[in-house]
Amino acid sequence: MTEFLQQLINGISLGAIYALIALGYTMVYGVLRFINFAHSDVFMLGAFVGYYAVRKWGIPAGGVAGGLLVLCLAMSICAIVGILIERLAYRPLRGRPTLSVLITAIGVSLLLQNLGQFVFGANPKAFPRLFPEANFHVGQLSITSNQLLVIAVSLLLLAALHFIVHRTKTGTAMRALSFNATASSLVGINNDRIISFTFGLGSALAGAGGILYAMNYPSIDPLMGTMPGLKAFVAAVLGGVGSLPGAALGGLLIGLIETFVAGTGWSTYRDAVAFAILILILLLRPAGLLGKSRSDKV
Amino acid sequence: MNSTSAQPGRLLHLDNVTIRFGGLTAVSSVSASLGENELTGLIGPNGAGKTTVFNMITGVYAPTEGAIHFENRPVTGLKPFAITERGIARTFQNIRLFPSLSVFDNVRVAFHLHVTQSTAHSLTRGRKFRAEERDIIDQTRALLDIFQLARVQDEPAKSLPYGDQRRLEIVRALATRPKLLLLDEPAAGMNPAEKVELMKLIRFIREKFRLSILLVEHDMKVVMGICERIHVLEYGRKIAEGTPAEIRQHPAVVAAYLGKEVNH
Amino acid sequence: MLEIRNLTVAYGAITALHGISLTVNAGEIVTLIGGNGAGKSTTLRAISGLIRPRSGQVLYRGMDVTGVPAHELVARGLSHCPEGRLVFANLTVDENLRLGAYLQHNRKRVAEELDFVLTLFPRLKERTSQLAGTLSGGEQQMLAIARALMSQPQCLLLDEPSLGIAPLLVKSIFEQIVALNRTRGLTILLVEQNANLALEISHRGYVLETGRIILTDDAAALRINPDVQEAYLGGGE
Amino acid sequence: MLPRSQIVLLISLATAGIISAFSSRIDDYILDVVLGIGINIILAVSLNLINGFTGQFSLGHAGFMAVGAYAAGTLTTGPGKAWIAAAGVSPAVLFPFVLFAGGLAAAFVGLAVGAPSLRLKGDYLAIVTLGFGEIIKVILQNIESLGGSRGMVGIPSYTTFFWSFGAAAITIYAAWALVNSTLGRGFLAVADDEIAAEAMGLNTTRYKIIAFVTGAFFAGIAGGLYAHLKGYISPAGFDFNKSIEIVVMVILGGMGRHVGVVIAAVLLTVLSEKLRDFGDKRMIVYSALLILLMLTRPQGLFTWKSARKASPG
Repeated sequence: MTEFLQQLINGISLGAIYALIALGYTMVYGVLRFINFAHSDVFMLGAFVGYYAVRKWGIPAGGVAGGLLVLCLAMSICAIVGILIERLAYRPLRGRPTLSVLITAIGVSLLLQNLGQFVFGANPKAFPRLFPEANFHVGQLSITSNQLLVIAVSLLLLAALHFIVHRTKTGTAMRALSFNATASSLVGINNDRIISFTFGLGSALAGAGGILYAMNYPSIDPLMGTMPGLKAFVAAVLGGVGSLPGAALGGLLIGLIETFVAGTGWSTYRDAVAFAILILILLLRPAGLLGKSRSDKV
Repeated sequence: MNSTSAQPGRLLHLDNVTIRFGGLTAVSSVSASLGENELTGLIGPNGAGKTTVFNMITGVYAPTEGAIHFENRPVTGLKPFAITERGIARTFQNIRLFPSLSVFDNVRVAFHLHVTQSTAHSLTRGRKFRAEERDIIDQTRALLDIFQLARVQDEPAKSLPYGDQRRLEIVRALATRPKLLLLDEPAAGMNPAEKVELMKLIRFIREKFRLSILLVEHDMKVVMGICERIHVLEYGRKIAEGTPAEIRQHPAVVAAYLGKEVNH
Repeated sequence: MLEIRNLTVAYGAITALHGISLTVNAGEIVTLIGGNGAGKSTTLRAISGLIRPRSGQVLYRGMDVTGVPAHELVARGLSHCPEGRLVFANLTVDENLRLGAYLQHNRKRVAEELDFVLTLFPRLKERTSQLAGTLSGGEQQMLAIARALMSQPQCLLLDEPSLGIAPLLVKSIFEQIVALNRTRGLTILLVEQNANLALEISHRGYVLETGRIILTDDAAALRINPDVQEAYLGGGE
Repeated sequence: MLPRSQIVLLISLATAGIISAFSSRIDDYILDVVLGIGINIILAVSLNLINGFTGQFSLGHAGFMAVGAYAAGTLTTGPGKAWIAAAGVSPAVLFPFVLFAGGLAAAFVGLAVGAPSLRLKGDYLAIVTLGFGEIIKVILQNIESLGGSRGMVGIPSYTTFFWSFGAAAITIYAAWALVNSTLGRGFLAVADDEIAAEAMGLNTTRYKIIAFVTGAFFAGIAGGLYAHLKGYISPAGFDFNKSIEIVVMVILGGMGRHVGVVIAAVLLTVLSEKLRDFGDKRMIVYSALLILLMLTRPQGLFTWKSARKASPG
């Protein structure tokens, strides 16, 4: 039982991070109908901003204020990078076949990874301590403050996102655009601006995810985004691409499943499990758990 | 639901066909029959469910209830390609050619149903394979000749003018050698002179290829001018059936299709 | 108010409009009639900036607005209510309507306008918190028009408001259109398959055929024109 | 009398044989690069059948290559070595059969992957094939008898100029022959408009699976050649990046073009060698070129004619 609860906590904390990344995939898919392959590398960038902020730019870490400052910095820089990527690489391809955009996205992803290796160096780096750390023990259970922080920050960000999407004008415009781009432009919405905003928002969440991930797995390298990125993507599909609650739920599920698989004798297949789930979902219920299906018009 | 409900001697029979999307009933228990070598029209105001009926006959949608029989065999729920194999070919309301393929290949590919050699034979390319390929190429040319498309046969289909694209789509459907040809709004976007040409073309096809034609069309003149029987839909229900003269006088049709406000 | 000069629009190799010209004066209701695929919707789409014409000009209140994107035209008072009731099915009626006033930042004005359109279409009033996708066809059409009005346009492009709607509802919608024209002086360019109904409420009309304007006249004259009668009014009985 | 296409194939095979006989005079490094070109041609042409001609976007081609490489490698290095020894024939003579077996293994996996996933379209299919590629990699990493993540070593160097370019010639012929027939036009039709293709009576699922399985088969052959060229294979060598490399060749060559894709395979293999001088900047240049290509010439570098002509031969 203790073992189970322990895994549960580990799984939720990992799942929360996947959820943050998955939201970015799902939001971009909602407004542009394509999979932003480079999203996982923005996540990586978030972790490196954290690293440089403490190690090179001299932001004091270890306290709550410093930690939060680093988190905000990573989110802001990632948002800017996300907006730039959309402006430079994706916007010129607006209206072209999905595959052209998909390949461009793969190109951007490779470019970020390789620029990362060139600028940051290919070797793993030790991620600094951002927040005060402590270990809590409840009976046999051991919970780290970082795990709690991950869950708390994720919940906070989810709430903020929910507020933006459902309570603000820009959020309503995002939902309108994701339903139909023609109709949204006819009510006076500048679709390009909303798309930029969506990229910024999604990238900021990925940046936060990068920081939180690195806090719990404190060895970072330029290729670190690939696996969490793919799994978060699976989470988005599992929840139903385009559905925000779906992405959150999917992230949580993937995190839990992965943690429990890792706890069994099949741990070496941990990375394959996400893909197996992906394939099953796409074959059995392509619309995902909370998504709505769309059909081709003849 | 049993096959006895199909009438012998009838080519196509719809038996109480209904389809619902979510909560919306798009077509509600429509029954209709089509005879051999008959030219039938399906009309109704925009959104009446004409194209949906079309899509059920051609297997794009499976009806929620009811059955469809072709040559007295059930075809309900078959995949589109299987329905074409049975002998029903169609065109689309928004032309769907193979845009990057040449005009020639658009038609050639539709002959595939009548190829006896398998895919593997295209690797060995034996004498028989080549003879059959030459034969199909000849037939394709002949078909293109009949419809005056031979001069553009090497152009990609997407570069043809609108009228030629419409015609090519019909020629491509004919290459599958259908017994029933479904035309979805063939007159859309044509001027009166072109419409007259189209009517001639449709009659010519019926005689030359000895097939039945079902026409979904908006233009009353075209439908009234060439169809022998007309079925009228409104809000997913069939409200009338008869000859053009009968339909013209039918009070429900006058009210629904021609607008209640007609007062002169 | 609105003038089109030699507008040509093409989709790939297919030319949909062959250099058409038309004018809509302030305060007028003008109808564009024509068969399926004649280019009526294309004309509206080219005016409102949804598609870029190959050549020709669109002038709105004397200014050349050719190629100006749709969302900017909304800001200038030109609103396009598209065919097929493109209401946001995933949003509530209230959200749909408020989005119609997306560019209006004055909350009071938005509230006033909301009141106005809800009195215009009382049916929507009972359904403000319902998702637009759950409305009936006619209600969606009302919502689409109401949403287009929320931006307080001076000129409204209205595409097939009667599409797939029960005759009684069509009548009520058309009455509201006339009322808007009378009370607010709203200029309307109407595309309608039900030519009779449309000409009844219009001042003038244009007949479009395979991308060309073949006839223009006062609405009353068009209604008794034998060619129009036969082709579009279901006449000939 | 043979059709012209088969005469061209025979001449190509003969030429490959002749050059192969003199290959000992070629510098080792250059020969290694040249043989790699042959293998990349096979990979690009076989993926072109799936991505280009049939329009089904696959991102897992390296996975099929891995299956072929491991299957063939097992036959000449692992447990299969004993059987070959028992057969008493020179292993080099058995090499084509080994390659064929590798191809079959890959085709079989291709069928298992393709049959369920080809119902999906566009980027969903891309992701699923990517996922399958990764799963194949993870499974190989976990099979200890195949060397696990350390890989398989000591694979004999059977790959010669003849085998590399002979197989490339056969692949090109097969891809050409498959699409150049009335039935074969169906592949292109599926790529152009699936709904219209179904309406013409084409069983689109069948076409997609044929393309996928054939493509996987030749990728397996390429894998076998690769294993017996390098002498060492590991699961990491068949990762996502390798799949992307092949995709780029197809796109650069212009999807669905035979000649363009072959040229692209040659150019990119050479470019990749040249970029080694850039050291760690190599992949930066590579990915930047990819983005630039998509922004400026998404239809590929080598596209001339737009419609294909009919020929019975």
